[in-house]
Amino acid sequence: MEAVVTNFGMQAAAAEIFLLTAICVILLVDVFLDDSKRWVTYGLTMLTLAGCAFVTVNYAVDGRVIAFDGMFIADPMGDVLKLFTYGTVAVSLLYSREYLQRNGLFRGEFFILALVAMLGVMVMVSAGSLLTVYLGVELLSLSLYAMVAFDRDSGVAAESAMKYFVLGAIASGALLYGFSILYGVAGTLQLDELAVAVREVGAGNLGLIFGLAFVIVGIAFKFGAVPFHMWVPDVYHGAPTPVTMFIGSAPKIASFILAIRVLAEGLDAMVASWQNMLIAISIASMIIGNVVAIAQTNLKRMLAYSTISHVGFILLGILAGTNDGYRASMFYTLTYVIMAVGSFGMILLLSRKGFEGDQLEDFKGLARKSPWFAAVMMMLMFSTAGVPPFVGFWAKIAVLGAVVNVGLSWLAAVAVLLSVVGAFYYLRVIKLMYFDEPTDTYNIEAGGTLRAVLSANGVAVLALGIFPSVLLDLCARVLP
Amino acid sequence: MISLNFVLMLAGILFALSVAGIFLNRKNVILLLMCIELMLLAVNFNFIAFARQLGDLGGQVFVFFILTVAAAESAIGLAILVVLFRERKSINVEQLDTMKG
Amino acid sequence: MISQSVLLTIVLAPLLAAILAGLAGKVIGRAGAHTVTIAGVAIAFGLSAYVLKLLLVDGAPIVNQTVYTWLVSDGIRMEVGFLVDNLSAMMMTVVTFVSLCVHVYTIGYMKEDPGYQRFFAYISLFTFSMLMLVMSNNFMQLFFGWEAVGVVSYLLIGFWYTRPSAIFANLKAFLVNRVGDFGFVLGIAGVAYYTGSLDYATVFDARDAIVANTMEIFPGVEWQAITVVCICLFVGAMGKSAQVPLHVWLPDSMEGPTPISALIHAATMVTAGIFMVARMSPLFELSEVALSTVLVIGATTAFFMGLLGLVNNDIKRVVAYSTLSQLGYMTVALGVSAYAGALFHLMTHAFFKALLFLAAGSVIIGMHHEQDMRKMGGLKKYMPITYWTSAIGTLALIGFPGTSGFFSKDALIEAVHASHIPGATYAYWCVFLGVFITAFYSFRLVFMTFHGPERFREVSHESHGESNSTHLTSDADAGHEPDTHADHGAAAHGHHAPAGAHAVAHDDHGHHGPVEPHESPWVVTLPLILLAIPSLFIGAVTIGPMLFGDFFNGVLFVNEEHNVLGHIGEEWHGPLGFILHAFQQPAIYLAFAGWAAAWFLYIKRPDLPAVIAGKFSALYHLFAKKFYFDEIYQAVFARGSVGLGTALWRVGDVALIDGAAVNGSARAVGWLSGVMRRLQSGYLYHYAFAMIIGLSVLLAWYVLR
Amino acid sequence: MSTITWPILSVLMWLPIAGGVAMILLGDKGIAAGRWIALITTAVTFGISTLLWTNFDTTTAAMQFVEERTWIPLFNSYYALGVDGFAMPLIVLTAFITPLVVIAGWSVIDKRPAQYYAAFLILEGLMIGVFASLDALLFYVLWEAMLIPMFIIIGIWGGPRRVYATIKFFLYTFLGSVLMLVSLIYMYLQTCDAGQCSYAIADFQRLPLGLNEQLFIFVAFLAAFAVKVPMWPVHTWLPDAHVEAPTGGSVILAAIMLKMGGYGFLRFSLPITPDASDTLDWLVISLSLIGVVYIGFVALVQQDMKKLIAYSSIAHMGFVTLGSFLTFELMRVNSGDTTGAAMGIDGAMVQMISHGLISGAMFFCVGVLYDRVHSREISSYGGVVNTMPIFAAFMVLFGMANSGLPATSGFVGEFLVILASFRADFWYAFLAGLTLILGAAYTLWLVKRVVFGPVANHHVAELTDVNGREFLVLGVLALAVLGLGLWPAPLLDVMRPTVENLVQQITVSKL
Repeated sequence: MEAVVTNFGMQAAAAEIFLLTAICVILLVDVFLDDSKRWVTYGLTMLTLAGCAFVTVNYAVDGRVIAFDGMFIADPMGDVLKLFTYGTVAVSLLYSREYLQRNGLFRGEFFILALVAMLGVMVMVSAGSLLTVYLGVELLSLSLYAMVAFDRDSGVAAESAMKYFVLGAIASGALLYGFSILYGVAGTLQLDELAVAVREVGAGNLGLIFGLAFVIVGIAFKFGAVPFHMWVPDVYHGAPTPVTMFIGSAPKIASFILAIRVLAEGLDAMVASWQNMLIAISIASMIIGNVVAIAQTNLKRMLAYSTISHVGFILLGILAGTNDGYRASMFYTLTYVIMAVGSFGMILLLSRKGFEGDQLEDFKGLARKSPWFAAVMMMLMFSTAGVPPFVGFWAKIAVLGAVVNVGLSWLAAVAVLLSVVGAFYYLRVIKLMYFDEPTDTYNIEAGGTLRAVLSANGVAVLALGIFPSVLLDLCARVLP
Repeated sequence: MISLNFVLMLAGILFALSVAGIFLNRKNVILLLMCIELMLLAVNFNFIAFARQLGDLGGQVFVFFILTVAAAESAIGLAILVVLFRERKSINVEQLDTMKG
Repeated sequence: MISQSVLLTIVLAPLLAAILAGLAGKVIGRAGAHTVTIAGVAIAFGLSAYVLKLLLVDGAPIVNQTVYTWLVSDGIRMEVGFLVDNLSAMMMTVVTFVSLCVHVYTIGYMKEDPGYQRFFAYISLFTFSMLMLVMSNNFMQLFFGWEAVGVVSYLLIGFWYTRPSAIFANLKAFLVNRVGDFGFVLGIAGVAYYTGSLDYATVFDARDAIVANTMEIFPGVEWQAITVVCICLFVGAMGKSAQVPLHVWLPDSMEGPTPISALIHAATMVTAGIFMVARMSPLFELSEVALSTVLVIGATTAFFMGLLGLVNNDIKRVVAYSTLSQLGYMTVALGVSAYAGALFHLMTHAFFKALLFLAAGSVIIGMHHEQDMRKMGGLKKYMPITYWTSAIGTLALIGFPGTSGFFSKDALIEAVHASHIPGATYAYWCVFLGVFITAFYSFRLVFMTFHGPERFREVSHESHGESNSTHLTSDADAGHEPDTHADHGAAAHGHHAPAGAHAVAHDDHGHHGPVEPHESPWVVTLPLILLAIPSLFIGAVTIGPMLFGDFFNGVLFVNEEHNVLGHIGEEWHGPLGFILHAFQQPAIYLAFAGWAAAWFLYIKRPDLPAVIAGKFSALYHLFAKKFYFDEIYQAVFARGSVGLGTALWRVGDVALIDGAAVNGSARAVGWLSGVMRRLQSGYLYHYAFAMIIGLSVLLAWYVLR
Repeated sequence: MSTITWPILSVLMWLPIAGGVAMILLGDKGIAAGRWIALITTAVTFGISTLLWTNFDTTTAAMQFVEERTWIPLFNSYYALGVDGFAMPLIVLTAFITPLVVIAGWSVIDKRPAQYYAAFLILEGLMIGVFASLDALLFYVLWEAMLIPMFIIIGIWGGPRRVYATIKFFLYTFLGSVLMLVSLIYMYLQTCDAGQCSYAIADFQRLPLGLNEQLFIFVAFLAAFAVKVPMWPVHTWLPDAHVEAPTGGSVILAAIMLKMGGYGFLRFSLPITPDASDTLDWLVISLSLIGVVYIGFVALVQQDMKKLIAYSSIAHMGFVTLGSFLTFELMRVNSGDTTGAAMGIDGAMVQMISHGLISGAMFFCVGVLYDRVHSREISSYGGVVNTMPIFAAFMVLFGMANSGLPATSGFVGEFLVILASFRADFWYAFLAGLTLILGAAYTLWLVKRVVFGPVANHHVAELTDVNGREFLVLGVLALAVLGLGLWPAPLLDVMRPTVENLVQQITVSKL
């Protein structure tokens, strides 16, 4: 695709620059606040997000703009993804506030780390070169490590943080090693030049494939795909729920864009190779994710495994290696993020002082205590299971369409059959809420904001399910 | 005159060492951090070698970034380690198993 | 000219009466119920007779018209319509007449019963169904009437629904009939297949199409399509007309109130099969195999079912067995293509058998619902009308010269004698010996009931016990509750006590131990008289036109080489000549012999029967147990299918499909997830190791390939 | 053509759903009014559906009352509704049964009644949508969405093992239908290759497909529809679901949901993959016949009334599949002559409608008893007639209908199918005909043990006869059963063009 190349591309990166500045400001402000005034930080964070959105919309591009000597790419897809990221982060912060306040975690660091992580996502979204990709990845990962360990009084948190950290380090090590090989063979770090170089060298080049394998490891790890998924359950489980929610949402967008930028744009010539690798990985992910989730009793952990299985589906779209495929994956990622945020929101909704609300049992008889939120959870679960008329179904059908389209119908069949296995544990949640009687008499204590946002979240799942075109067309427009 | 392959092999060996270190070591978390550093060093070797081979600065620039990030990384790693030690009074890898299944 | 409205009235009058009495029974009360139903049937009878007159006297044209189109599917038009020719007119008249008599009779018979209105509703409904059957002009409607009469008979056999034996009998009756209907439907399907229509006229015109075809039902075996179709149809007839081996339901159907036994299980419904085969004569004529089958089965029924009448002591069941045997006679006639003979016997039999049943019922009333003949005797002087009428019936049944039964049966035997199709000889001997047996058990009944000592005065318990032992056989298959006397006693009095309660029943039986028999009221005796008249005379009057005249022209179809009646008809010189001719035949002497034997054994030497029974105890038990048909069916079909069902369910559904496949896979997944989650050991180095494995796999796969 | 200009099908589909949502918002507090809302909504829906019948053009096989709006441009998927001779009667049936369900639950359901009615209303809307949708994607969405209310109904208002039953029901049917989804997507992509991407069922029917493609698609469809019908051996969810479901649930399940399978065969399998159907019809036919006989015997030995009726449903639905797939065998046997094919399909359709009425009625009968004695075991009844004569009359009537007595609707379909199958093969007719015996055996044995006989125990002794509400429900159904049995012609006239068109369509090979 022909692209506008501007060496002086400040405005292409306007959002990132604004965000960085804002982060520094908030950092300073926060230093001078005492704990009773933390809401200022919170407010500023929200404002920042709004500002980012404003800037992004304002400087939105309608073509592919390459800036900073090719280090930085701004394109419509990037803009959309960024806007979505802002939204996700905003929503998850809204969900989190009460929990944080209750557990004494309502501190500036949290918001700053969140923003930095978001910056990392944005950098990845706009990465034009392996270097930028790497920086974005680390920016995101490092902040996430810190966020997981954020609750200093929690042993499990620390443990999971450590696991996350070590494994993440290995992954980024592998990613880097792969990058270095690619660099060596192709002789460039620029993704677009890389694409050209690969064509010259030839996709069959052993060196490239060698590097590719390492790169795939890195990407698969960021996604949390089997067999690089081991961190997911423990981290989801160990981290404080708001952090879990954060990890479960925005970074998925990052992983998606990582795969797109590196594989689809940088190494598109090698599609044959990474398609096969991804097929294996995605099948493994769907199996492990769906099957092991059945045995879980902790909702966070169960959702972790469900994430793994969904990653399998997202990869399906990517491995198709076609624009439909990427579009489908993007759609899947976005819908998945919506559903994941909602599901964790439900946990936060149930949580009380000294009560995490992350056990499956905690949902028993919810339909009696709060019919509406039980309904919301039901919609979320059915949607996650891919049952129409909820949006999750359209994600599945889009991805399957892409796979069938490249002649991998068998893969589609395997996928849907595994999704039936998956349906079981979502049904179990509904069973607990609707068919069982409540075991305790506590009522939901959550405040208005949380309730409102969560309701909106649930309704969105249904509305998008009935009118999926809204989102589908968006993806179609940015990924023609 | 050392040929590229030697360097690459060295780097590969280092990388392998680090990886092996990570999953062979069952005692001390600190060792893990070291292995990670080692891994990044292996990568740096690669980049430098290639950069020299290609006569392209990009690789060397990359190395600087890697070094910086590595510093930050180990900082965070150690921070987590401290928290962990505070909670568990131990940095034994084998005791990091409260979450499983 | 016969207008459709007349025909519709004939059919609908009983139906409306039935609906009225059935749904509004409470409202209109007992009197109301019997008034409307009798009115309905009376109208039907009147108009039927009128129609018959129109056809015979005024020579009105045959009616074959459609009332409405039931459905049209794939070009096959299924309609509800009427075909009224001499055959159906005759049937209509007989049916409505007998039905009318039974209606009147019922007033007396059921007067104590709480289900009074329901009963009248049922019998009127039956009349409607039977009329639909005989007036139909197509197979679909025929089948409708066929099933409808079956249902009503089901309801009526189970009329006393608290009696286990009754509701067992009605289920049995319905199922056995269903076996017949199963064949019947296949036959209809065959007809529809080969002729593309269900309308009689069209089918008969297109019958050559059937002949032209062959079917390969079993690989390698080619069958004449017509044979298959006809045999299938005849299976239906076997069910309705209780031919061996589908006869088992008829004796049990005696659980129903006596009027029903008279109307449904003697006079009309059971003859539907005969009627149907006669209707289908154009088809049956084309398959000698089918005719032989009919012949042999009929002959078997005629003879062997007669034998069973010899040993039974329940007055109603004796008559029931005679019915079976007589149906066998009719079937034999069909088999030798003497359709007219069959129909003729059907008609006469309808009268005298209904008469006998109603007489038996009258006796039962007189004896306060005692049915065991060994508790009767000498009733002659207590109930003269009953005696004389049933004597007439008996004479007709054994074929005493001059009575209606004589003409029909004798002509029938003649016909068999004259026939040459395979099995004719066997059939001849069966019907021939059957004459003796018929005479014997008929008079055995008369003598045991009306003559001899008044056994009802002494209450002998051993005889009671013994009576059960033989009597029991009829219900042993019921699998429950041997003491059917208890039921008779209890339920016929309308106490709906749980039949399990023997005690109750015994007291019940006890307190009317020695009874004072009495003649029945006029509503009971009047029908007897009404029926006695045709039993005596109808034969002499109608034999001419029906057998040898042109009464059935254009209705029945007989191949020349089968035309035995025509052959007999050659030396036909009027009824008198027929009688004289009969005296040159052995059959009639057999009848007298049977009579004499009965007199000797039950009047002269009443001690002998027991002795003989002892001498030939094996034979006796074989008869008493009715050739063990019920036992075998119960064991093979009833228990067999339940066993099979249980096996299929427990093994097929529960164990294999659900247990192994469905829950099995669920369990497998559960187990798998239990195993896989162990991979998530919690140890950092395992996680790292997994990653390395993954990495090396990817590498190995692509680098080292 | 039809004189109706307003979007009648959309109204039929969305009116009940709107009513359901209203019920949810109203909640259990206003249930007194809520019941009436539910009743009125469903009644009005039925009223409107009759307009469908009266304005139906019986001369054409084309879709009628068609509505079309763009839905998902990216997939070229439309919100397209329309009915032909297959869909219309089934929609009317749906609209006819649901009010009865509402009435039947009137004073019986006291646990979360608002949600109960809401579930049924929404379910009705979805089911009507399934029958009416002309777009495969829309069809699939509604087809799956339909599971949700039923899942809830069985799960909340069901019996003791309801959770097992409802999850089994959901996963079984879900598993069946996902493969169908894949094949739908596949065909969609084929249309794209053909030039114009489309999810329209009509386009799928026109789509040229190779034999292997067809075979895969056919098997996928078979998985989906065979489970729904259900056919042996994928029937085992039905007895459990029926036994555990509340009366209303059983009724809807038996009366309408099972029909979706049969409808699917007629709408998708046969026209879309004629050659595969031709190749694999032996499979369907033998499964159907096994169903009729095997299930007949199994039904015979059931101790639980609902289970027995559930099994009898399976046996009866065997006729539907049998009748639908006779065409090819007929052509083979009679050298290309398709006479009888239409009769088979006619029979299948009539059987569907009549089974809808009869099985519904049977389940209502069981419900009447269950509400009084709270037991479904046959052994805990006996001699009901002594205390409930009117009810007994109904039970016997429906029992007779269930065993295929002429003049009841139960006879028509079976008769037609037997007649048609005789043309194909004597043994088809023979095995199918066995249902005359088996059907009578299990049904009347049930009747004998439950209705007849002396009063079995004090529960039976204390029974009170049907009240006005129950009488209304059973009476209406009885009239419908008899009416359809005495004069089925109108129903067949409505279907004729569609049936003939289908036969003509499937006899043309796609290869």
